[in-house]
Amino acid sequence: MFAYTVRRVFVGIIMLIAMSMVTFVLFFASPIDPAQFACGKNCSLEQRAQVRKGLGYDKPVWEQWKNFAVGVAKGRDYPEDKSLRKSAPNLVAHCAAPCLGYSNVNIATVTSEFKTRIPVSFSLAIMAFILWIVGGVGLGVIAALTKGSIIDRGLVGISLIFFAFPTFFVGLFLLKFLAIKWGFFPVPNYISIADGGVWNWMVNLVLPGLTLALFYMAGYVRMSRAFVLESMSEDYLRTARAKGLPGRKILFKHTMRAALTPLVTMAGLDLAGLLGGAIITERVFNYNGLGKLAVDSITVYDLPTIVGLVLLLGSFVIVANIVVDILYAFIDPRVRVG
Amino acid sequence: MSFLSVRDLVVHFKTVDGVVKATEGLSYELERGKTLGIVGESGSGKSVSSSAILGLHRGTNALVSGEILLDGVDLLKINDESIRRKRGREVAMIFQDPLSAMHPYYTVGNQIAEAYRVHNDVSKKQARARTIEMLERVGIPQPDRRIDDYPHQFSGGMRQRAMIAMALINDPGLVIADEPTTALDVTVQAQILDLLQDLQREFNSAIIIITHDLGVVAEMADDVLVMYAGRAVEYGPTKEILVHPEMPYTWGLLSSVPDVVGDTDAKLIPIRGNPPSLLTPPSGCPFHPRCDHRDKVPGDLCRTTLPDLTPARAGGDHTKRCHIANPDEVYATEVLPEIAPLFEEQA
Amino acid sequence: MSEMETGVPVPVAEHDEAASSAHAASRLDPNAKPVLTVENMRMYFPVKANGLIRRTVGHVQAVDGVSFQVPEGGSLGLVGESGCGKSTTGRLIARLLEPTGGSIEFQGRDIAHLSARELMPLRREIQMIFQDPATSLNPRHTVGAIVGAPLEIHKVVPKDKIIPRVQELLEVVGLNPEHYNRYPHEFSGGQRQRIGIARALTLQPRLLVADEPVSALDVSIQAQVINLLQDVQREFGIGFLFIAHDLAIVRHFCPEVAVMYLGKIVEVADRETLYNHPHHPYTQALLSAVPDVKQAAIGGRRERIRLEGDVPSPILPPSGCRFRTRCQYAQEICAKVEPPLLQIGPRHKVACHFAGELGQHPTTPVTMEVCGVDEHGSPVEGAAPEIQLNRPDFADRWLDLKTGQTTGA
Amino acid sequence: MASYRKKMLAVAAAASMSVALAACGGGSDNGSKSPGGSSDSAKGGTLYYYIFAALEHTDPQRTYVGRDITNWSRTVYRSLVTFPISDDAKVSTTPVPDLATDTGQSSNGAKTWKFTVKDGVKWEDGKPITCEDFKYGASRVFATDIITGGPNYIITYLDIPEDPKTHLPIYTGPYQSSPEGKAAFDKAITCDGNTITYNFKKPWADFPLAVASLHMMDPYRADKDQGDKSNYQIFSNGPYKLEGTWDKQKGGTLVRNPNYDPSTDSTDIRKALPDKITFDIGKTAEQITDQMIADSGQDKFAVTERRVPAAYYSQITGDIAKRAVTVTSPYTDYVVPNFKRMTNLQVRQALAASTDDTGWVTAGGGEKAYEESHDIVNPAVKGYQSDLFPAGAGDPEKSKQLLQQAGVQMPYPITFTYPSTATADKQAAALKAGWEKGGFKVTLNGVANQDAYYTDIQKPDQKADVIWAGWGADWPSAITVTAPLFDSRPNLTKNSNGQDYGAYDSDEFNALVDQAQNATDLDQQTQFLQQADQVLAKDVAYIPVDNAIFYFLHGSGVKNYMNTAASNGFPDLGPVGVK
Repeated sequence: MFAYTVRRVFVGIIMLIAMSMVTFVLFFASPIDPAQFACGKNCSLEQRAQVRKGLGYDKPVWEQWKNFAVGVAKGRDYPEDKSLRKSAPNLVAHCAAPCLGYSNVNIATVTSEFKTRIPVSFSLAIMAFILWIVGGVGLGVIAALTKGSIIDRGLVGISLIFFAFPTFFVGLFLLKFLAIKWGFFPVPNYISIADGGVWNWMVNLVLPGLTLALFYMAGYVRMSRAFVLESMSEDYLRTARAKGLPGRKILFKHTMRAALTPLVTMAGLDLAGLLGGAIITERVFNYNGLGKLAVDSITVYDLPTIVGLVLLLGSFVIVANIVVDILYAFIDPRVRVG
Repeated sequence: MSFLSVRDLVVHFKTVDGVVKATEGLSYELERGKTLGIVGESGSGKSVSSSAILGLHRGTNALVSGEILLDGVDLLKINDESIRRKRGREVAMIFQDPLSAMHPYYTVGNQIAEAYRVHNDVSKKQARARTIEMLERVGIPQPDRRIDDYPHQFSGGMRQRAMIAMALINDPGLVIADEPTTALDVTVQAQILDLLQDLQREFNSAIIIITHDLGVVAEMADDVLVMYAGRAVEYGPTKEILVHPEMPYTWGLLSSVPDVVGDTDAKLIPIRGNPPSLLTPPSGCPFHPRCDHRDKVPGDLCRTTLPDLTPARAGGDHTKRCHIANPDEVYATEVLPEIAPLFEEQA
Repeated sequence: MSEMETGVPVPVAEHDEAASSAHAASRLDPNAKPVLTVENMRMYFPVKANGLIRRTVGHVQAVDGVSFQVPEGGSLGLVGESGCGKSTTGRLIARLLEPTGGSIEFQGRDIAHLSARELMPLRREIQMIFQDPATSLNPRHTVGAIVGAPLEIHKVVPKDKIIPRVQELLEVVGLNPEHYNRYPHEFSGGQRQRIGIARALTLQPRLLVADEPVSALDVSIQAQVINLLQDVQREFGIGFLFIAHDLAIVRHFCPEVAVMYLGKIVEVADRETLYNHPHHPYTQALLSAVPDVKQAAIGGRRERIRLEGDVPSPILPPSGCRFRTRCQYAQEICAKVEPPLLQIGPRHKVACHFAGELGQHPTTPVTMEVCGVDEHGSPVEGAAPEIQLNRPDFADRWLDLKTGQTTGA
Repeated sequence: MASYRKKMLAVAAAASMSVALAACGGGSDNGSKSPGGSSDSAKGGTLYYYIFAALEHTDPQRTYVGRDITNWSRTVYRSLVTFPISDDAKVSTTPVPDLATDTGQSSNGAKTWKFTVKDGVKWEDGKPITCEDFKYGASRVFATDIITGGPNYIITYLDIPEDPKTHLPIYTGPYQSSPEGKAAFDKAITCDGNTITYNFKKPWADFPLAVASLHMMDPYRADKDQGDKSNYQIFSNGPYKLEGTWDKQKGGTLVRNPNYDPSTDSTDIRKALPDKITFDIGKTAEQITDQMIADSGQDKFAVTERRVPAAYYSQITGDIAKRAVTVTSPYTDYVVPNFKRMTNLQVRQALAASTDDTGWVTAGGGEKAYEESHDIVNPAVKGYQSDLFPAGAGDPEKSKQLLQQAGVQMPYPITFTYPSTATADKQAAALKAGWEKGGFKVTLNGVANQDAYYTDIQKPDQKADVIWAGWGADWPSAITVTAPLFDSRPNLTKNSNGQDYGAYDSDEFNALVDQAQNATDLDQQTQFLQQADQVLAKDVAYIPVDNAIFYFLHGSGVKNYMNTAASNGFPDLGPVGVK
């Protein structure tokens, strides 16, 4: 298992390197000149060239990538102008290793930007995750056990409705009624545990968490229902019944464990996706998480942040994949490498 | 009264397309220490009728009627909890594909011990000891180590041995083996059949063996029940049925299966057409659309009238469902010469 | 082959009648030329280490030095238990896999290592029928599309001629030609296997690899399909490599049968000899294990030879004779020397140091001379085998076990 | 020159998915209401300002968004001259002295401008604001690789030689520059005690207007400069200062600046009533509007720069309507005929005649979103003429007549290119209907990639016949409207049409622009510009379609709420107080 994990991590790192390269290439393949963007619209060609130089975008793509890679390993200075370092040292920002870059838009290193964003996205993702797993799986199992009844059809139908509604609609709806109009919840505003304690942190996360959870929950209701039903038709359940096991034991020991295993994979990957930011929800509730950062940095052509995000989100997915696989091996003995 | 007595068993399934008549008016008897073979093609109702004994159709869309008397108790009349207590303790089942019939996430030992503990108030330790004992009995080497293996770590034969251990751990009076060797290789099949026979002698249990393989029946069963389209079409002592079959479907089964001994030039005579739908079974004799001997019955009788299960011409406990007046003669003169001269001499 | 000859000749439409008529077992034509000659074919699947670097630490020797011939228009049966390598052999012949070593000579050409492009024309000549017709047919395509696809891919006939050709083929396999626009799920299992056969016949192959073609079917249907395959073989003169675990079916279909155990052929012979006078302990055990209706019916069954335990792992097969771990006749030499596939009759080869009929196994190895060893398996100076071993075909001269002399026809 | 403001906000709007592309920013007092009430009674408290998108910069030399320019003007960044608080657009677009003692002395045909810095004006750390600070501020604009994004007119005006290689001034800013460059700069801007003198290479008649409208000529303390790193630094010299740091994502809070001396200032410019002003960034228009309608808690004391989304119009009734204002923004949307394709004047005239302005405005949301426009120059900008284009629903008969006279085939096929949004698609459909009634056959080409839109329409070989564009003046003079948009000389190059999207090229027009630019006083300049605009109208170089309307809500506790021309139509923080 250890060797397997190390190998997966190694492959993951290679994938991240490739992803960073692809991002660089794609970025410069876009028709928009990031320098024009930074310079503004009434920018002459000459000024634009200056800005491009200032941002370091004048160098060949591969060289920029190389500098980036060196930065990750050793750290680097921004701007990378040795003479400027001499003439005006207070202008130069140092980005310590592992340096994912320095954003001229955010006036901060990408890593420091991440440090403020990750807790927000993580809090949101975890709150949503808990809500949707508890709700989705619980309701899914209920639906499966009452298959064909009004409860079943009702649950499936309602979950479908939430699945069909756009997240921003659900988010605005919850915000408008539960927070602004009726005041059941405060207008959500991210408060870290350190600043406001667990209670404040949690209360503020309920609405955005619920917004996200409702969307995912819908899928999980239907999936866990399907998995439970599928598991109920397995031969080994017939064996369990033929053994004379009581219904409760059949449900919890034999049915659920098999039914919920595939959910682990999906839940793990969905969580990884969410850790990378829930763009619309963060936008609606004004949570400054990674998703909002992604949108903002793409709109203003902030290459360092974009590359950093690609790597960060990529590593979330890669790590989640590895964790899910390891977890799976613990749940399903067949997967254990013998 | 017999140990097991099934009378007029009917199993229907209500589906959106209509009623699937999986089993119609099935009756048979079985004593302890004896083996009944139920033979038929897929969809002939052989598995469905046996599942009814364990009450496995309860809580589904099945409509079950008739009587299933086990030791004098009608299993169709008792409540769910009572039937549950009988499952695995008085009636046990062995399934076709031991890989899918065992839970992949639990060790073999766990699953066998579970079957023991649910019916016996014993400690985990006692259950484990008993499990090891059973694994040893069914011929699994190093049972104290293999008990902690998962099903996928067992070979197919070992899995089926483990299934047998699970079925027999509570010393049930009746064991239903549903195609117990179909998924196995022939040498492993031989091992398993031997094991079943040994255990039967030891535990004196009654065995119902469900199979499509006449060879397995010939080797294992004291009595044979041939099923077609949910009905018994021929029933009697194995030797009788195999040597003097009086039902064209049984003939078809015998003549469409090649053998490994005897004349290498024996012909293969298939049964025409396909097995019937249980949703809309044929009128009259269910086999008549595929029967090559309809012409021996006057008029339209085969198509219009279901023949009763009547005593065979050869007598004894042998019954069959056919309108042909002299089936023994038809078999001897028309069918047998085509397929196996060996039988001719013996008969 | 010219364009004109690629059309499928239509035999007399026999459909259901054909399917229900009685068929005797196929017969051997000893003078038929081989359509396929396999020599010393090996397939090793690498086994990767579980460590940091995925080194190859061993091989699954799925097929290890197999030689045989399939005669033109004839059938060779390949029997054995699961994991013995018979399916891998079939897939190698159809070149769905590339063998690790050895040659596969098809119509005089070694196809063992042809590239995918070079194989294209060959795919028309060698076709495969699979076990499970439910999974080998695309459920989203009509029968017409499935059967017609090879015609379209190989551009054998003009587009507007495809449907009529498909209908002809459906008729050949006993299906209603009007059903060409139905989907596989609308057919029963036996009918689906007929569709699979029609698809395999579309391009008029010279060789059909039938991998367990009837084992998923109901007993009454098995016979229909076997008879259909016999018709097809006779009609089109197709050579069959017939792979099955059911010894009785193989016996009926194949005049010549090879028995495999753990990646090797242990015995190959004409049907009569193999079933009535098997010389290899494994073949004997296998045959004795088959439950037998008729024998049982007339008074007790044959004595069954019990094979203990399971088949060993093909990653680390036993030394010498692979069957020795389960063989009651095994002696010292069996662990040391691998028994060669030795011809002991006009059409009978066996790989056993103690080859002999049941109950008449010799006490000294019969292979001492050909292997150049003594009875303990130790090499003997100066012994030179006179007989070519492990050849795909049958030689004119063989070792007569009764006399211990090399004799000929 | 031009409208960076416009572009930035358009992008922000696209990202927010909430506001139509056209229009944001800028100012005029048309229709703004100023609720009365004593200003003194409203002293103290906290004012909240809800902003949707993060600010790009707070650095004075880099600030270019109308909303931010005026917000900083009223709170933290004082300039030499600035605009006073007034309902009257004329007053509020006329510079008054701020840090300078007067509105500047010009000489040498408006090529030299002189200002004297007031005594007693201080930075937030108590140090006096010196002439050198002004000079340093101006010098930063020349560091075009670091101080990016801001207005940089002085680069082209200030009398510094050009580097033939880079075509930029030889002076490259305070961080690194050649000695020659430094010397040239020291000659172009000189300090004599508290008097600063700017020497330009060409006349700059409306220089004080530019100074008052933008922060590019603001003072900057050299010891506080960290180049790009100072982007979000606010080092105040106004009545407020920043508490802590500016959080790009959340905003920041301004508190009173103890080193601010009101006696150096005027309450005509800054009343500075609230004790605190909190800028709250990130709420969507919907969220803001919901909160404003609910009007509870801090929302009572809030103002915003977000327009009420059309979906909420029906909810703005009764008491809520009393807290709503509609303001004409300084933004104008217009279409240009492509002169490379529509070469026939009568065809262009027909296009103008059949343009359904009313339909366009209605499709865009009606009077709370747009008003019909008569001139590309906004009504609040000097040089506006109300009789250039008739607006209205168009005259299809006249259009057909003109096309007949032109002798072209009818219907005349044209392609209309515009940035596609839900609203813009509806508006384009309205234009199409009008044009087709007038004898055209219109193909709509909605460009989905908004970011690339302006790059696209600058291509000289584009296939569009009619092109949509938007504009807002940088300062309230037509010199920042028609000249940058239609002067062919800086715009048309081989690879780009620049901002002259229709490739309009008129010697007559160019000559009038030259005359305006060389004019030594503002009235004279305005006169030339009006003539130039008439030339454009005559040639049908453009057809104005709308002026964007701001429709804002504010909290009930906000006193003396105003939207002035000085505040570019946004809430003016100069007079406002909370109670």
